[in-house]
Amino acid sequence: MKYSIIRFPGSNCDWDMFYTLQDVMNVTPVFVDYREEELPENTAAVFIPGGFSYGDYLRSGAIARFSPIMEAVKRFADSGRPVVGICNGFQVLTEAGLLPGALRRNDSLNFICKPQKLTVENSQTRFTSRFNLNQTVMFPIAHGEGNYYCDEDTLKKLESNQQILFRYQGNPNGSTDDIAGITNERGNVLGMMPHPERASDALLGGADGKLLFQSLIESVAQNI
Amino acid sequence: MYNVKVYVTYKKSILDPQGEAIKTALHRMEHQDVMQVTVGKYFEMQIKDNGQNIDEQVNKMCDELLANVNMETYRYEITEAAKVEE
Amino acid sequence: MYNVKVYVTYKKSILDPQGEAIKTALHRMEHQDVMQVTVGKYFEMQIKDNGQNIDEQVNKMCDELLANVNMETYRYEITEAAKVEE
Amino acid sequence: MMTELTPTEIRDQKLYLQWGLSEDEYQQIQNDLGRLPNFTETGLFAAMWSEHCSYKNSKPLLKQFPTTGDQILQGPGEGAGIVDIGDGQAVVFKAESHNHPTAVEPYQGAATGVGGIVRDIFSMGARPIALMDSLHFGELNDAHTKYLVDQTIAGIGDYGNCMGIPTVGGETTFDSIYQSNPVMNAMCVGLLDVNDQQKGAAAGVGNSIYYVGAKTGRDGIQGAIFASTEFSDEHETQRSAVQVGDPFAEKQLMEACLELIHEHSDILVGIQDMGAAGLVSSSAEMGAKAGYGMEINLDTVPKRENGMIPYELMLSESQERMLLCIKQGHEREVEELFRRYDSEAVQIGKVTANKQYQLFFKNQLVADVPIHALVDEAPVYRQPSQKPAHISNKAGQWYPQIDNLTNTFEQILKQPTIANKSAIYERYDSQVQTNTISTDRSDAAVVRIRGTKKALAMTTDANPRYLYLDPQIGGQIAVSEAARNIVATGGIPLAITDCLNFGSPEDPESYYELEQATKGMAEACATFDTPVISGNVSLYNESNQQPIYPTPMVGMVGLIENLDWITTLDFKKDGDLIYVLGK
Ligand SMILES: Nc1ncnc2c1ncn2[C@@H]1O[C@H](COP(=O)(O)OP(=O)(O)O)[C@@H](O)[C@H]1O
Repeated sequence: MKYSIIRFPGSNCDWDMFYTLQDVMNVTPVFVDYREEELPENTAAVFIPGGFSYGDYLRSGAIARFSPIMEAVKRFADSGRPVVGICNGFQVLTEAGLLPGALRRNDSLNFICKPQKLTVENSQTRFTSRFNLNQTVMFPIAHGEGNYYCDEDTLKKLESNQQILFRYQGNPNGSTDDIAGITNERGNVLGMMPHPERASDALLGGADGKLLFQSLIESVAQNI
Repeated sequence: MYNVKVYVTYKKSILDPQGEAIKTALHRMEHQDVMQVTVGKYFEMQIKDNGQNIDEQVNKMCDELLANVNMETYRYEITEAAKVEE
Repeated sequence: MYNVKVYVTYKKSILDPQGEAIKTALHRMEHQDVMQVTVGKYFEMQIKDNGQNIDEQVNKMCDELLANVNMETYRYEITEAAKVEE
Repeated sequence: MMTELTPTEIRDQKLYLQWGLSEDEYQQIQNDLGRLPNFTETGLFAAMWSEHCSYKNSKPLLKQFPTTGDQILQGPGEGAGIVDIGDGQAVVFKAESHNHPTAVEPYQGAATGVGGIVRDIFSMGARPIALMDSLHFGELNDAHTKYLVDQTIAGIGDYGNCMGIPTVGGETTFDSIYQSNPVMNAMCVGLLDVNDQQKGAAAGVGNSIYYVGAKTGRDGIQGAIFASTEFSDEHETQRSAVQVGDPFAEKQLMEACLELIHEHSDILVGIQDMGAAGLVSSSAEMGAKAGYGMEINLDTVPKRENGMIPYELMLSESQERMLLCIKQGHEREVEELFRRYDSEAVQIGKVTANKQYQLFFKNQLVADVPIHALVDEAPVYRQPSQKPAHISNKAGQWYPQIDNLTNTFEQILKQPTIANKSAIYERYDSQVQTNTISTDRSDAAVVRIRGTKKALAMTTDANPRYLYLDPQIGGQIAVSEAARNIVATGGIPLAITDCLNFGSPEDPESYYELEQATKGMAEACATFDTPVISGNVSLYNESNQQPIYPTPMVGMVGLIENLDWITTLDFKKDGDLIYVLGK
């Protein structure tokens, strides 16, 4: 099984994701170019990494979503298989309509990079089964447009469906309802601003992020 | 050839932190009479006449790319230009 | 009360990387007839009448804050409004 | 359109003086050419013989620096210096100043400063792994200073963040002396496989000169030309010399260049960044270094604006451009490679045997000068030097009076220069590439070298007030402080880069400061065996005749040979003993 990492022009957390999957999680990552029209066969999960696709010009993720590979990602998601967008990946997924809502500029108007405490809001998903409910975890954030927005109706749905997986402790960016990470209704597409791949090596200051990858890898194994 | 101007702003219900920041800065600069500031994006485009409905085309560009309709609204103006404006 | 609209764009000789990126994206979306895209900023302000020359005030705001005159130009429109526009 | 003066008009109207060439220099150019230089040629010489490109005032002083050592693979003279760190790997680093552009347009000035230093690193074949900065502003109680600080930080952050290079540290001080003349220095560190080492040289008759990256506009063309020429059909206010950065384009350019270097080194002869004095300095230097001539067809240079004349094309400082020398017959491969990165590669000329530098424009030869005259024969000056009065004048000295130690301590902590800088560094992505072990837990930032047990420690330091009081000892202190920071982090100091930010060399007191500061730095570098492998000189930092403090930034990199040896600065537990080392 392969873990496909989509690379857009301007992606820059692509290697971070690659090394985390390969060296820490011991699974097989492959890069997939944005011009491809198909995902590699045997793709177990798709990762859209962080960075500045197309320079984040206009709005983060707005231009990347027109890339040929995104059609294949949509089909993959529609078939119920896992898609994870981190940071810029989250922005791409909302722009592409695979996740509800949108990401605005941080309310401070500044880019923010720091370790951030999160609360695990749902530990019954394929992405979070290794966490405990209400567990506090530390993932770094690094974004200028991470201020999650959705309208009232959407928020209600997110809540009643338990689509909110992570909330910020001490909201750093103005996100509606402290939302840091959500899934789609079906629960197979995850978008989050904080970076689990930056929290997977104790040498770099923490390894809480490994739990997310472990959860996902286990769920993939169970479905085979 | 058409000259197209597109204005994109946040929907009314959405807080505009940039507008607030600019208002505060203007107040600090002794422009206390500024009551409200909204910040938006402004695009000027030159589009060749291709025989198709220009209005429809611009609408599509806005819906799909220039604005995020989840949080933004847009309006535009189209003027015909005989040749490329200098 | 005045409604003021300010449009800020890069001077002609300045590189506009956003405009280029958007043009390329529009072309890829089958809008090949888009010949040029320029991106600017757009401000809507409501300013209380304080008896002073509104034109001068807006000019000053633009020169000092809203535009960077080293690389941007601006234009504005002022309309009088009896009361705050909805 | 700009009108070009004829060679005799240039002579009679003394245009060369406005462009910064002295009478003697103008005479020397005539001797080199055996005739009067034309408009374009005068411009080429003015640019290449400027302090910025030729170091004509600082060269004799830079000679004091030790530049060699067992660990040094490449000293000054290339895009950046290179230091061996074992296992076939090397660390590449350099610093650059962008003070003036930052004062004029802080966001773009700082951003393009970062962009320039990053190009210097990847042009050597190295992948950039870290950025640092060194910033000096006026006092923070001033509204304009607040704006400068905010925009400078945004510019540095946005560029590095978008490129995916972590900004891992730096320093920031505030003092009214920098009110109108802020200092913005940026340093980039890269990691190189020794086999991939590149040079900025264009050798081999018939090989192709390639222009890659962004199109050329009128960015950054010296103010002088605006003042001295007329524009007939465009409003003056429509023009601007501000350079705008495009980090996205540079990221694409970097990936393309690194692919070329790593996977097609057989066809790449040389590569160089187009930095100050853009096309002319990069191309002439590449040719001269290899001992060849060059011809360039200006009609093929990608242009962003209409009606650009040769002078403008050659001197434009448009960002995100590089120059390559490619083996004849491999043109297609290069063009195809860059196209894959949505970046443009255009053949603009070729290497020639005759050691002339020749430019063609609209089928005419518009410049024809000996390449060595342009690159290597700039005059060198040793300026008069005089000890500043304030140094001898001890009467003006101030001694602190401390009545209440707690109060004084709190007041010190409240000084912006001393206070916590998280408001600055949290706006930089310090962690992308997932190698940053620490930014602020030790005196130097620590970045691991993936796949090894090693890490690099890096720091930027200057203490301008010490230098103001005694430039020689201050210079020693700057290097020593950097070395202490590296050692206190568990590293062995390897080498330094520097940015020499000083006042006008024509002012004897400022020249004295430069002379003595470099002397002190050289002494300390020799002591610590940390040769100077690269750097940059920024003179004329003054406003209203008031120079800034002598501000040499020292950027030092050290090697931590074992990750277990990293030391941190926090007290670990109750009861541990505290020692003071040194006198
Ligand atoms: N301009 C800057 N950019 C990035 N980091 C900075 C900057 N200024 C200060 N820092 C960081 O803030 C921390 C404290 O800096 P400083 O007050 O200079 O402490 P020190 O005296 O220990 O060097 C360091 O980690 C330093 O790297």
